[in-house]
Amino acid sequence: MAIIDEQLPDLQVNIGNLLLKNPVLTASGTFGYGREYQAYVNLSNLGGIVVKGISLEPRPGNLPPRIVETACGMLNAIGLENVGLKRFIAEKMPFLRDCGTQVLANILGDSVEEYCILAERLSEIDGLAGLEVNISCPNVKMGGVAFGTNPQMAYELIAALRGRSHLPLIVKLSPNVTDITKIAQAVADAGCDAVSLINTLLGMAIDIRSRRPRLANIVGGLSGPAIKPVALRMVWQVAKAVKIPVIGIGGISSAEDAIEFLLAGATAIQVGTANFVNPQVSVEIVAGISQYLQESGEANVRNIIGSLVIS
Amino acid sequence: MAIIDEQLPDLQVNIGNLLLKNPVLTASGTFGYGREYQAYVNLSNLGGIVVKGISLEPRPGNLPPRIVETACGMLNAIGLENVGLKRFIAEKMPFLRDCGTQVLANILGDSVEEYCILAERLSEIDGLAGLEVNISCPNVKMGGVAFGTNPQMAYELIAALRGRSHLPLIVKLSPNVTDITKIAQAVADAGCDAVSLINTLLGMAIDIRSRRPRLANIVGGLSGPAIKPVALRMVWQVAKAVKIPVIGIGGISSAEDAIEFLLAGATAIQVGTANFVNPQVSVEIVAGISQYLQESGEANVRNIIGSLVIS
Amino acid sequence: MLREIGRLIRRDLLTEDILRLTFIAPKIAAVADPGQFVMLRIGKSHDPLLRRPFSIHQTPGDNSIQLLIKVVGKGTQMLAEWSVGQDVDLVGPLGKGFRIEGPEPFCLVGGGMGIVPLLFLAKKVLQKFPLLRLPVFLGARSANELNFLAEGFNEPGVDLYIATDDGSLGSHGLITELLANQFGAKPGGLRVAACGPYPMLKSLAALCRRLDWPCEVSLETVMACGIGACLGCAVPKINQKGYAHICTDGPVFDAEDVRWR
Amino acid sequence: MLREIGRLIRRDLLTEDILRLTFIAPKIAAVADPGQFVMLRIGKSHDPLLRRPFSIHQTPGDNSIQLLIKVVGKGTQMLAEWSVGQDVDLVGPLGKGFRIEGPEPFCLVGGGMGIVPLLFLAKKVLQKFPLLRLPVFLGARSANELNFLAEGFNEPGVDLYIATDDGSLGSHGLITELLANQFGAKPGGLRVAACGPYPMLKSLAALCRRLDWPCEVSLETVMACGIGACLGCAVPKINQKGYAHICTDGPVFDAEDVRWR
Ligand SMILES: Cc1cc2nc3c(=O)[nH]c(=O)nc-3n(C[C@H](O)[C@H](O)[C@H](O)COP(=O)(O)OP(=O)(O)OC[C@H]3O[C@@H](n4cnc5c(N)ncnc54)[C@H](O)[C@@H]3O)c2cc1C
Ligand SMILES: Cc1cc2nc3c(=O)[nH]c(=O)nc-3n(C[C@H](O)[C@H](O)[C@H](O)COP(=O)(O)OP(=O)(O)OC[C@H]3O[C@@H](n4cnc5c(N)ncnc54)[C@H](O)[C@@H]3O)c2cc1C
Ligand SMILES: Cc1cc2nc3c(=O)[nH]c(=O)nc-3n(C[C@H](O)[C@H](O)[C@H](O)COP(=O)(O)O)c2cc1C
Ligand SMILES: Cc1cc2nc3c(=O)[nH]c(=O)nc-3n(C[C@H](O)[C@H](O)[C@H](O)COP(=O)(O)O)c2cc1C
Ligand code: FES
Ligand code: FES
Repeated sequence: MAIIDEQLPDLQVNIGNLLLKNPVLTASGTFGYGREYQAYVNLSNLGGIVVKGISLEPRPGNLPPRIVETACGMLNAIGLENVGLKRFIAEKMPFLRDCGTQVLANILGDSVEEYCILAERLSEIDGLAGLEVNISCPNVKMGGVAFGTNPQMAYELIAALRGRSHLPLIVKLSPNVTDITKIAQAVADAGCDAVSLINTLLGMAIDIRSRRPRLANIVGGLSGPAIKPVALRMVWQVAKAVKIPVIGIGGISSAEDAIEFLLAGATAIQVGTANFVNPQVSVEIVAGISQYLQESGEANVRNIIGSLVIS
Repeated sequence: MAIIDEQLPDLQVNIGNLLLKNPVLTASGTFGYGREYQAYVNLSNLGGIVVKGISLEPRPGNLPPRIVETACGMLNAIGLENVGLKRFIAEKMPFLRDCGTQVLANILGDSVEEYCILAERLSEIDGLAGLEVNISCPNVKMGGVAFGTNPQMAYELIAALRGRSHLPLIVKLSPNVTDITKIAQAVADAGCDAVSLINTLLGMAIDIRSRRPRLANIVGGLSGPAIKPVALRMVWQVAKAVKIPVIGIGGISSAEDAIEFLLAGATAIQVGTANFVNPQVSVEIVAGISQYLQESGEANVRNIIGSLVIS
Repeated sequence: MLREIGRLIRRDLLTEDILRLTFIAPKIAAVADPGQFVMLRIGKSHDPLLRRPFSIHQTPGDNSIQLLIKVVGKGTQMLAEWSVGQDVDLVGPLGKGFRIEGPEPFCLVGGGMGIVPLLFLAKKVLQKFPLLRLPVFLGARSANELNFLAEGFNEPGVDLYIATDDGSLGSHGLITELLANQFGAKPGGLRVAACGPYPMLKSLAALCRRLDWPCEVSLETVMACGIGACLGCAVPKINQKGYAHICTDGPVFDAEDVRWR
Repeated sequence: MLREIGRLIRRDLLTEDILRLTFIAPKIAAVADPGQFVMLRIGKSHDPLLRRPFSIHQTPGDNSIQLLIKVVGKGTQMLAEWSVGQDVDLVGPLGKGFRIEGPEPFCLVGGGMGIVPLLFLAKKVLQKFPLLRLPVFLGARSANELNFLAEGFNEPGVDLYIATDDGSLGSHGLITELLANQFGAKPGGLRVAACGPYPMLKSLAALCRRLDWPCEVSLETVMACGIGACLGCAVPKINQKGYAHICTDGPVFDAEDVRWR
């Protein structure tokens, strides 16, 4: 089909079997269960929503303070507060099912078995387009992060999950490792459909007056623009190392940021902390990507994915 | 001795046998060879100066562009441009010898042997107070970073160096690892006098117009306020894990920042990128620490080191 | 709950470190309730990164909102340098405000910057119940601080009670003591709505519990999103394992629901 | 080479995106040479983090310096919002400026924002050699841009040659072509001092090499420190493996020393 000048670029991308209307998702833990942003954005303009991490049982989360701002970033130690699987299905899914975009559940367990039960149950219900397996939460003792730093454990977990769910499986990786491509490779070998990265960097802040950590949990996860260079580097490394799609996350606050990740090889991106700063940023990023493509004479977002020029 | 109200706090700290008049050093690669800052600060007010990394032979460094600003940080890929051992001794040492503060040489080699020759030669000359062994430079192919990510290699390198130099040995650690305490432990076991951390986080930035990396080297080291939370967390972890002194580095831009590191367990700190923003910041930090101690009624900086309160 | 680009139309420096900002923001002004807050973006730079929460002080005119801001850190410092005419990025009105119910014995208790949202509440209450007498207890460190915070409460219907820590204005001592002295011995219930520093609210909650008065308190915390998405603004609930969230379940809570520490 | 807290005393918006800022900064003004630059801190926030380099446009009066700034990104955008009276954190004067030698046939060539430092140079040269005739070649995209950049060159002693890419002022075409046309065929040497976009400087260097004219060019790059400490501002040197550093070895270089790419 000939490209007509005025035609809008095609923004669709595939993550395994999962078709997204555009490459912009919202990141787990930063967009609630979608409903919280309904007043600010037309959810159906998003490529997808990844909901707050879900565990088998409800979790109260960590003691406050849970949040502290840092230079161009923030530390959080929410501790995976969530309503648990049952209430998620009963209370959150009805709204999400009709919100007009793809919904992915982010899951987290203490053991392979717990992950498997979560995956199985969530695969039985209507309205979920995929699962994001969090093996990288730095804020809970048994937060899956053991799986996220050990390629062998990661492999075994994903291989087990693969047998229990027909849904697209995306594995969310931790940046707090020496070589992230090793973990990516392991979970790709285990049969997941995509990897998403990065989760937060482990950080800390101290109140010099009280001489106490600023977070009750002592350490927390660093997110926001501060981490973008690290995230982009890891996405570039992983995109070269694996054959499955990569979803880029980390400090994305504008269409320009998102495009950097696409050029580095990400098939889609997730917007996290920036939602707090500007609740409308996710849809502004969709529009900005479209405009960039038009200005560059590209009919299709897939043309720019991984198109970084290295001389 | 009784503390008189008006008396200035004692800022002296020891790094092994090395006595510093205060805990504020300037970080390698951000303060040239000292002379560059002579017009801005009284160098003798500093605890010490760590000079730009030195290799056996001169190195031209990487192709430009070598620097790009990021959110609250910067990426650099200088590629260890330096005048080499011989010219360092001939051209830089005469000034440094008389600059009124402790001078430490930062060294970097491609092999154990190269590190050893550097250490030996530098131990023979007058005027150096110690050696900082860089096993963490992300910007040169053989930049020592292999030593910095492998505890066994790190151990062997430092054990070899220990036999070749009587100078205090400080090992500079890379943050780009899964567990920095393992490397710290290894080099402590090998007999170094202190560890300093962190070197830069590996990052990347892309120009979306040209679709090229913003650095000719593609990736570079992230420094500045953006990385402070990660650095502080690592310093806290390492200070708990090893018995030798820890020198905190990463994003320190004010006395408050420096004090956070001292509370977390750092015996001294290094100021890096902040020197570029404010060439006088290092001495302002010395003054700010003194003021904090006075306001807190502490006579001695050593009282606050590691005094973080955890309930 | 909407995002609105407003405009700063007035900027008054009340004391060295207290600032009154008035914004044109008709959509937010139209639906704001007393006790609700807005999240203000400080600038276009990523540092400071997060929006800052501020209570709505009042809605003068019908299309504007007014904030009263104390300079305490980086973000508020930058606000102090704003100039009239500039655009401001607002999200609001957010949270659950104070209850306004049938005419009943009702009083307001405010301490320090916690006085800010009470002016809006007093005005709304007196607008709804023009015949009500509304006791308002205001406390602060000193006359210097209180003068400006108490400005605006000189309305018919308000009975103003004042206390300062240093005795430089009104009674010398805590505002909760003044409240107990004035009403603690009187028969009949009194409903209390309060905002102020945590220790004040805690002792007020204890007082009200002892006297069996219903009491609402407005709490503060660091917030990232302000809209219930980040779960950062947790406050321990009483008799329950979990947490409430100040930005959506509050900032106004029944004092009985808070696990005071 | 010093750090000075100056004050912004004048702010002129010359075009939509070109800004003229005048600062009181007596210590820097007293020692500045044409071709040198200052590093300006944008704000107290960490974003943008690094200082930005700007050439000294002139030193009007004796205790002030003037900059001419084009808004191209985040930092310069913020500069455009500065207000008269505010403090500014300056480091300077930095770098090696243009050579000013005995009276000799000498001309200046500037393109776009590269014209900025040439005004200072022209003034200094004519002050030192009042009888000299100084040909000044200025090029820009259009009249609109050039008008303001050329302002100030209407001094006795200056022979102004103008070219624009679109022909809206002066000759139509490149300023290097105009230079070649005017002086390329004349006998005798001409020393050239130039500042402008890289392609212009590159073709000028080629021209001068062909005509055997000495030529100095002022180069730009991203800088972190501006004082020789970070080694970030590398520029490949000719006939050598290593690099020169724009902030200390330059920004003004002999065109023959640069490895043009
Ligand atoms: C619902 C609500 C309503 C508020 N209403 C007002 C108001 O009407 N007027 C007013 O002046 N302030 C109000 N605040 C407090 C205000 O949000 C903080 O003072 C402001 O965010 C500080 O920003 P900063 O960048 O200047 O300080 P920072 O540099 O971020 O911090 C300075 C100090 O203030 C503390 N702090 C930061 N944010 C908060 C916060 N949200 N709550 C409590 N302490 C904090 C920090 O821990 C630190 O010690 C309100 C807060 C909330 C949650
Ligand atoms: C010695 C020297 C003298 C200069 N004199 C002037 C002057 O008199 N007037 C003037 O308007 N500008 C001058 N510049 C350029 C000026 O420093 C940059 O335009 C400015 O730093 C851009 O800041 P920003 O935050 O707005 O842009 P950013 O957001 O940082 O970047 C915007 C774009 O500009 C490019 N850029 C950023 N910094 C530089 C730089 N230093 N050199 C070249 N390109 C850059 C970036 O790559 C990017 O494409 C000079 C530069 C140097 C090195
Ligand atoms: C408050 C908060 C809560 C988060 N909760 C989760 C979570 O439940 N599960 C998860 O996989 N990631 C969680 N994350 C990580 C984000 O999804 C994202 O990976 C990270 O914040 C980096 O992206 P950003 O810089 O755009 O925020 C959370 C992040 C924040 C800031
Ligand atoms: C431009 C630049 C050059 C550097 N060169 C060296 C070096 O030669 N050797 C070294 O050990 N570290 C080098 N570093 C790392 C710093 O010493 C420091 O560890 C790092 O920048 C983190 O501290 P900061 O955030 O305060 O800058 C360099 C950093 C920068 C920004
Ligand atoms: S501030 Fe984010 S949930 Fe309350
Ligand atoms: S800018 Fe740092 S050395 Fe030139």
